Amino acid sequence: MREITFVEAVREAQAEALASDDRVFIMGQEIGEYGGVFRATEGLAERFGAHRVRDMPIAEQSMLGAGVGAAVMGMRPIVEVMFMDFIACGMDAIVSHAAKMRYMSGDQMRAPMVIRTQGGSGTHHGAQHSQTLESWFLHVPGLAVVVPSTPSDVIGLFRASIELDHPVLFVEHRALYRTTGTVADRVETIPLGRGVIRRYGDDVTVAAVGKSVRQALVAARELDEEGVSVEVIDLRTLVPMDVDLVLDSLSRTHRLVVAHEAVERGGWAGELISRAVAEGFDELDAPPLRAASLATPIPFARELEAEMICDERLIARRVRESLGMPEPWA
Amino acid sequence: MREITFVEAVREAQAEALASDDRVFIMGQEIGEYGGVFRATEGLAERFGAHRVRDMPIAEQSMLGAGVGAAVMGMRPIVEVMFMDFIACGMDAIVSHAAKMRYMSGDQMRAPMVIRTQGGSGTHHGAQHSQTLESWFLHVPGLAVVVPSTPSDVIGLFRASIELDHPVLFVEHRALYRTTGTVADRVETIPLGRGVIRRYGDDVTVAAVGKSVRQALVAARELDEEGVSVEVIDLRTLVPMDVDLVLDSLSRTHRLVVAHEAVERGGWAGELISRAVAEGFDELDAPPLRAASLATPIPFARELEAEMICDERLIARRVRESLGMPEPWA
Amino acid sequence: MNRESAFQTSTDPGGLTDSRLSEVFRLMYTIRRFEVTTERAHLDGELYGPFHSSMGQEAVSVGACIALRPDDVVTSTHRGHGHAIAKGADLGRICAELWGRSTGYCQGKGGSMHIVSMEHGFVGQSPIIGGSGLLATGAALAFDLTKDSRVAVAFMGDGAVGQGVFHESLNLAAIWRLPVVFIVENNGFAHSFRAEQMQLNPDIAPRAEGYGIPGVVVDGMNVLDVHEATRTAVDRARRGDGPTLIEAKCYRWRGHNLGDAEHLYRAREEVEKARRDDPIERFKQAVADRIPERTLAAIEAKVDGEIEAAVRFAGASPPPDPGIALEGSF
Amino acid sequence: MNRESAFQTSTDPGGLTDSRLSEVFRLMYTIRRFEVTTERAHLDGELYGPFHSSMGQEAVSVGACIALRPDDVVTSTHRGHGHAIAKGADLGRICAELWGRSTGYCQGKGGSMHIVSMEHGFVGQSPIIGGSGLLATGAALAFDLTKDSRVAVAFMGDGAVGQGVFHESLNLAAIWRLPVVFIVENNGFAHSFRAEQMQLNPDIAPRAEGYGIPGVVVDGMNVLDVHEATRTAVDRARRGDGPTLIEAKCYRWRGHNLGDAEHLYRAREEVEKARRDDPIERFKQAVADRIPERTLAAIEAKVDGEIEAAVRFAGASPPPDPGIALEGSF
Ligand SMILES: Cc1ncc(C[n+]2csc(CCOP(=O)(O)OP(=O)(O)O)c2C)c(N)n1
Ligand SMILES: Cc1ncc(C[n+]2csc(CCOP(=O)(O)OP(=O)(O)O)c2C)c(N)n1
Ligand SMILES: [Mg+2]
Ligand SMILES: [Mg+2]
Repeated sequence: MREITFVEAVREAQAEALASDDRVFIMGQEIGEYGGVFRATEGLAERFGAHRVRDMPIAEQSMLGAGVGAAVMGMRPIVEVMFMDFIACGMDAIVSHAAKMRYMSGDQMRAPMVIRTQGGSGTHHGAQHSQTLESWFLHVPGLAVVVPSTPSDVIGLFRASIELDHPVLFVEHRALYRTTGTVADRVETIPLGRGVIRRYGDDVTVAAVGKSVRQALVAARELDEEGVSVEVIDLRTLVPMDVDLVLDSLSRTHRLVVAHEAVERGGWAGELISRAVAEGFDELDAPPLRAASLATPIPFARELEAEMICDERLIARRVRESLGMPEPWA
Repeated sequence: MREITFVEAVREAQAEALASDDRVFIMGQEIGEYGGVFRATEGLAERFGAHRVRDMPIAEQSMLGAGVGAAVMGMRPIVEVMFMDFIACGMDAIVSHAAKMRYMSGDQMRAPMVIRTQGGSGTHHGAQHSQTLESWFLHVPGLAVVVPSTPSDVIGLFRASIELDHPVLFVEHRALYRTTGTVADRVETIPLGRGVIRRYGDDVTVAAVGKSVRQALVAARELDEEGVSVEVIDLRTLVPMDVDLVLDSLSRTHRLVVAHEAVERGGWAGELISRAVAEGFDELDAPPLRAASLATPIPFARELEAEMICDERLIARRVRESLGMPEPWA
Repeated sequence: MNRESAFQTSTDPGGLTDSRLSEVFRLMYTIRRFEVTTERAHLDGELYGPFHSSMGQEAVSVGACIALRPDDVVTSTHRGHGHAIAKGADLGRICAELWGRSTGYCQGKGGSMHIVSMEHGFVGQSPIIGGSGLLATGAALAFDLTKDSRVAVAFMGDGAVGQGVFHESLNLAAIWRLPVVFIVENNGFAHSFRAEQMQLNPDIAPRAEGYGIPGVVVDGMNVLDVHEATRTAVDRARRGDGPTLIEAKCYRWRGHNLGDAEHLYRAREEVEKARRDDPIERFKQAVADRIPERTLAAIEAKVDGEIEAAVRFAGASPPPDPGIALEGSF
Repeated sequence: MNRESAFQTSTDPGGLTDSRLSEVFRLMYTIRRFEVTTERAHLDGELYGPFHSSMGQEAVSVGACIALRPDDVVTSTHRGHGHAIAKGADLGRICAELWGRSTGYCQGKGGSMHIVSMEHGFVGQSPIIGGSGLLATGAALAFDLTKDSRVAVAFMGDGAVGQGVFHESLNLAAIWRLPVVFIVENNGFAHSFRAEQMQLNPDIAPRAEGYGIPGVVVDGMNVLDVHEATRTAVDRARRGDGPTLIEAKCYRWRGHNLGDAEHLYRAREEVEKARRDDPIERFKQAVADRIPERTLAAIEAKVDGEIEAAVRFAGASPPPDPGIALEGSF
C-alpha cells in the first residue's frame, strides 16, 4: 500500500498501458516533453519516446478523428482533450465516428480508444474552460463513460477502459488532481459498470461520481451530526451504470439524491432517477432529488460561481429536503 | 384557414421573418437557388436575394460560428444545419459561443439566432444521418430548444424564436415535412415554454414533441379501443419546458409516459421525469415511464430500425405497462 | 480551366502488363454496370435509402486502387460504390448491404453509405464530409507507429475542401510525414454548389503548398494518368516521405443522389457534353492496340453475369434477424 | 528565418502626426505597465484565475488598432489585455473584470479571458483557439449584409493556424469578400509548441495564397510596420476587396500563463536575447527626432497614475451581487 495523488495515478495508469501494450499511444497538446498542463503525462515522453507520446498541434477534430482511424487499424490510442470544453471542437469524431464504427460495420471494425479529459469548476477559468459535459455522452450509444473519484479507481478503471473494445470517455475533475489516496501494490482491474458504496447509511442514498463523491462524503459527515445517516454510492462509471447497486441501497434507505457538478437541466441525474423510479418506485418514500448546478454558464467571479455550482452544502440541503427536514439556518 | 404542409410552414415562417426584419438572413448548404434538400427554403433566394439567403460551402463550424459573430453585431441569422447529425461538426460554436455570449459578456452582447435543423429515422439514411440529438441541448444553458409538431406551430413558434434575444435550436423531424395541417390566416405567435394538450384523457398522460406527438395520438386512438383514455401533451419546446402543464395533467391522470425518438439513455425524458417526480410525487400512482429508442446507432435495414426506434406501438406498450395491463398479443 | 485542353492524354499504358490492363477494364466496367443496375433496382423500388452514383468517375476509383497493394487501405465518402469495387470488395456482399440484407458486409446495419470490407482493406465510407480524410490519416498513423509498410488512401469530394477537417488532416499528415494519399475527386459539384463558389481558386491541388506537401492535378477521366499519379504518391508515402494531395478532375454524370433536382443547377446540355468524354471509352482507345476487342467483350459478358448473380444473391438473402439490432452497441 | 535580418526597420513613422505618435506610445506603454502591474497583483494573490501576459507584443496590438476607426471592431484570444487596451477600453473596468468585481466589463462573469467592451468595438475574446477568427468573420458578414463601412479585425495566435476553423474562416471571408483582417501574432509558441512543430512551413502568411487573398509578413516588434500593413489591409477591406492575412512575427516574453513551466521548453538565454528587442524602445528610437524625451516622460507619468487608479478602482469595487448569477442565462 502506498499513498499517491490522483494525478500520479493518471500518470501511472497510462504508463502501465504504454508499457504493457505496444498498441497503446498518446496524443494531445502539451502532453509530450512538457508533461501535460496538469502534469498528467509527466515523464511519459522520456520513457516511451515522442513517437508514442505525441504532441499535437491545436486541432481537436483531427486529434480525435485520427485516433479513430488508428484505432480501427488495431491501435489503442489515448487521446487527451486538454479541457473538457474542447470536446465540443471534436464532437463529430467521437459521436459519429468512434462510437458508431463497430456497430455500423457489422462488427468488422472496432474503435477502442480512451478519450481522457478534465473539467470542472474551482480554478476560475471561466465559462469556456470549466464545463462538466459527460452527460451528453450517456446519450451516445457505443461509448463508455468513466468518472473516477480516487487514485486507486483511476488505475483500476483505466485498465478496464484501455482493454475495452469500445471507445471510452475518461473524465477527470481538475480539483481532484492533488487529492491523495492509498493504492495497493497491485491494483485490481475494476470492471466498468460496477459502483461501490463509499459510506454506509440508513436514511438517504446519495449517488455521485468523481469530485461529487467527495462532496457527498463531506455532506454525509455534516449530516451525521444532525442525526441523518447517509449512504454514499460512487457509481464510478456512467455508462454502463450500476443501477442495481442503487436499487439495492434504496431498498434499505428508500430515499435518493443524485449529485453532480454538471448543470441540472439535462444532466445525467435524470437518467438515474428515471431508472430508479421505473424499477424501484415502490421502494421510494420520497421523490428522488437532484443536487446539481444551476442553468448558467460558469461565471468567473467566485461569489457568482458559489451561487450556481453544486457543492456539499447543496447536497446536504437536498438530503434534508428528501427527509422533509427544515434547513438548519433557514 | 387553409391547409398547408409542414415544410411549407417552415418556408412561410422564414419568409415572414425575412420580410419583416432586415436583420434576418439565412445561411446553409443548398438553401439558395436549390431551395434546400427538403425544399424548406424554396423560392426564398429568388424573393430575398442571394445576399440574404446565402449558400455556404460545407463548413459547419464556420457557418455556425460566423452566425454568432453576425448575431452579436445585431443581425438575426437563421442557420440551417442540413442533418442534425452535422451539428456535432459545429458544436463548439453553439455551446461555447452562441449560448454563452450574453451571459459571459455581462449582457453586453446577445446572440439571437435560429439554428434550424432536421433529423430522425424513417428514410434509411443510416447511423450518421438519422440521429435525434436535441437532448444534448437541454444541458446547454443559454439556448432555447423548440420542436414543433404541426404546420401552425411551426409558424407560431418560429416567430417567437426569431424574436428571442437568445439562440434557439429549432428541430424539425424529416418525416413531418409532408404532413399537413390547417393554419389560420394570421397565425398567433406561440410563446416559448407553453405546451398544449392535443387530446384529453383520464388514465395516462403522454408527453412528447414533434413526430412523437403524432405517434402518441395514434397510440391513444388504438388504446381508446382497449378502453384506455390517454391525454397527449405536446410540450412544443423543451427549453423552456412546460412542466406545469404536465403536473396539472398528472393531477388528473396520475400516470405519465414520456415519448421521444431520441435514444432513451440520457434523453430528455429523464429531465421531465425528474421534475415530474420531484414536483408531483404524491400525484403519481405508478412510475413514470419512457417510450424511447434503444441504445444503438440507427441501423440501415428497416427490420433493424423497427427493432430499436420508438414508434406508436412502443408508446402504447408503455401506457399499458403504466396501467399494469398485459400486452394484448403478448 | 478547360478540362479537355488541360491534360495530355497519356496513351502510354504506364508500364502495366496486358493482364493488368484487362483488370483495369474489368474494374471500370464492373463499376459502371453496378451503378446502372443498382440504380435501376432503386428506381424499381427494390432498394431504399439514399443512393449516390459514381457513374462517370470510374477512372479515379480504379486508377488509384490498382496502384495499391491489396493490404493498403482505402477510405471513402457517401459516393463510395466505385471505391469499394475497385478495392476488390465482393459484389454480392456489397449488393446485399445496399439491399439491407443479413449477408451484406455490415449485416444490413450500414447501407449504401457505409460499406466496409476490412478483408479487402476497404476500411469504409464516411458520409460526414471530410471524415474519410481523418480516418485515412489515422490509419496512416497506425502504420507509422507500427512501422508497417502499408499506405492509406483517402477519397474525398471537392466539397470536403472547405471543411476544417480537410485542413487539419493535411497538416497533421504533413508534419508527421504519414503514409497517406489524399485524392480529391473534383467532379465539379458539391451537390448543387460549383467549386468556383466554394473557393476563390478553383484548383485544389495548389492547396498542398501551404502544408509543404506535393499537390498534383490529374485528369480524372484518364485511368492511366490517375494510376501514374497515385503510384508516384504511394511510392513516396511508402518511402516515408509523407503525404500527397492529388486532385482528379472529373465530372459527376448523375444527379447528386437519386431524386436530385439537377435541372435547378445544371443544364442538360452541360451533362450531355461532359458525358461524351467517357473514361471507359477513352481507356478502350488507349489500349486498343494491346487488348483485343473480343477480350474486352468477354470481360463484359463475365461481369454482366457476376452483377446479375450479385443482385440475385442480395435479393435472395434474408433480411437481418431483428435480434441483432442491439448487438455491437454499448 | 531570422527575425532580425528579415525586416528592414521602417524609420518612417508612416505619415502619422506627432499627436498620433504620442498616442501610439501612450498605448504601448499602457499595455506594458498594465501587464507588469496586474501580473504582480496576481502573484501577490489579489487576483485569481488564469493569466496570460501580452508583454512584448505591444506593437502588434497598438500598430493594428491605431489603423482602425473607433467603430471598427476587434476580436481577440485568451491573450487579450493588450488588444482591449489598444482598442480603447477603460482600464478601470478591465481591471475590475480581472479582479472579478461588479464594476468589471462583464460584471465579473467573464474574467481575464473574456473582456468585452461593445462601446469600444472590442467584441471580445474567445479563448477557444480559433474562435476569434470566426467571430470576426461573422461580424464582417454583418457589415457586408448591412452595407456598413466598418471593418472587423481578428487577432489570433500562431497556434490557431492548425485549427480547422482557421481554414474555414479564411475561406469563407475570401469567397464572400468580407471586410475582415486576420492578424496572426506569431510569437513563436503555442504554449510549449514551436511553430516549426505545428506546420512544415513555419511562415504563416503564405497560407493566404490557397485562399486567393493577400498574405503579408510584418515585423511585429515594429509598431509602425504593423500599422502600415494593417492600414493597407483595412483600406482594402473597406473598399470591398476582401480579407487579408497578416502575420506579425513577435516573441512572447512571459510564460504561456502565470505558473507556466517555461524552462521545460525554452532556455532563459533565448528569452533574454529576444527581450533585448523591445518594441517600445524601438519605437522611441524611431521617433526620437519627432517626440521629445520629456513628452514621453510626461505620458509615462500620466499612464502610471491611470493604472494605479484603475487598480484602486478595481480593488475598491464590490464583488458582484450573487443575485446576478442567474441573470442573462436561459
Ligand atoms: C458534414 C456534412 N455536411 C453536409 C453534408 C451533406 N452533403 C452530403 S454530400 C454533399 C456534397 C458533397 O460534395 P462533394 O464532397 O464534392 O462529393 P460528391 O457528392 O461530389 O461526390 C453534402 C453537402 C454531409 N454529408 N456532411
Ligand atoms: C480549442 C482549444 N484547444 C486548446 C486550448 C488550450 N490552449 C490555450 S492557449 C494555447 C496555446 C495557444 O497558442 P497561440 O495560439 O500561439 O497563442 P499564444 O498563447 O501564443 O498567444 C492552448 C493550446 C484552447 N484554449 N482551445
Ligand atoms: Mg463533388
Ligand atoms: Mg503563439
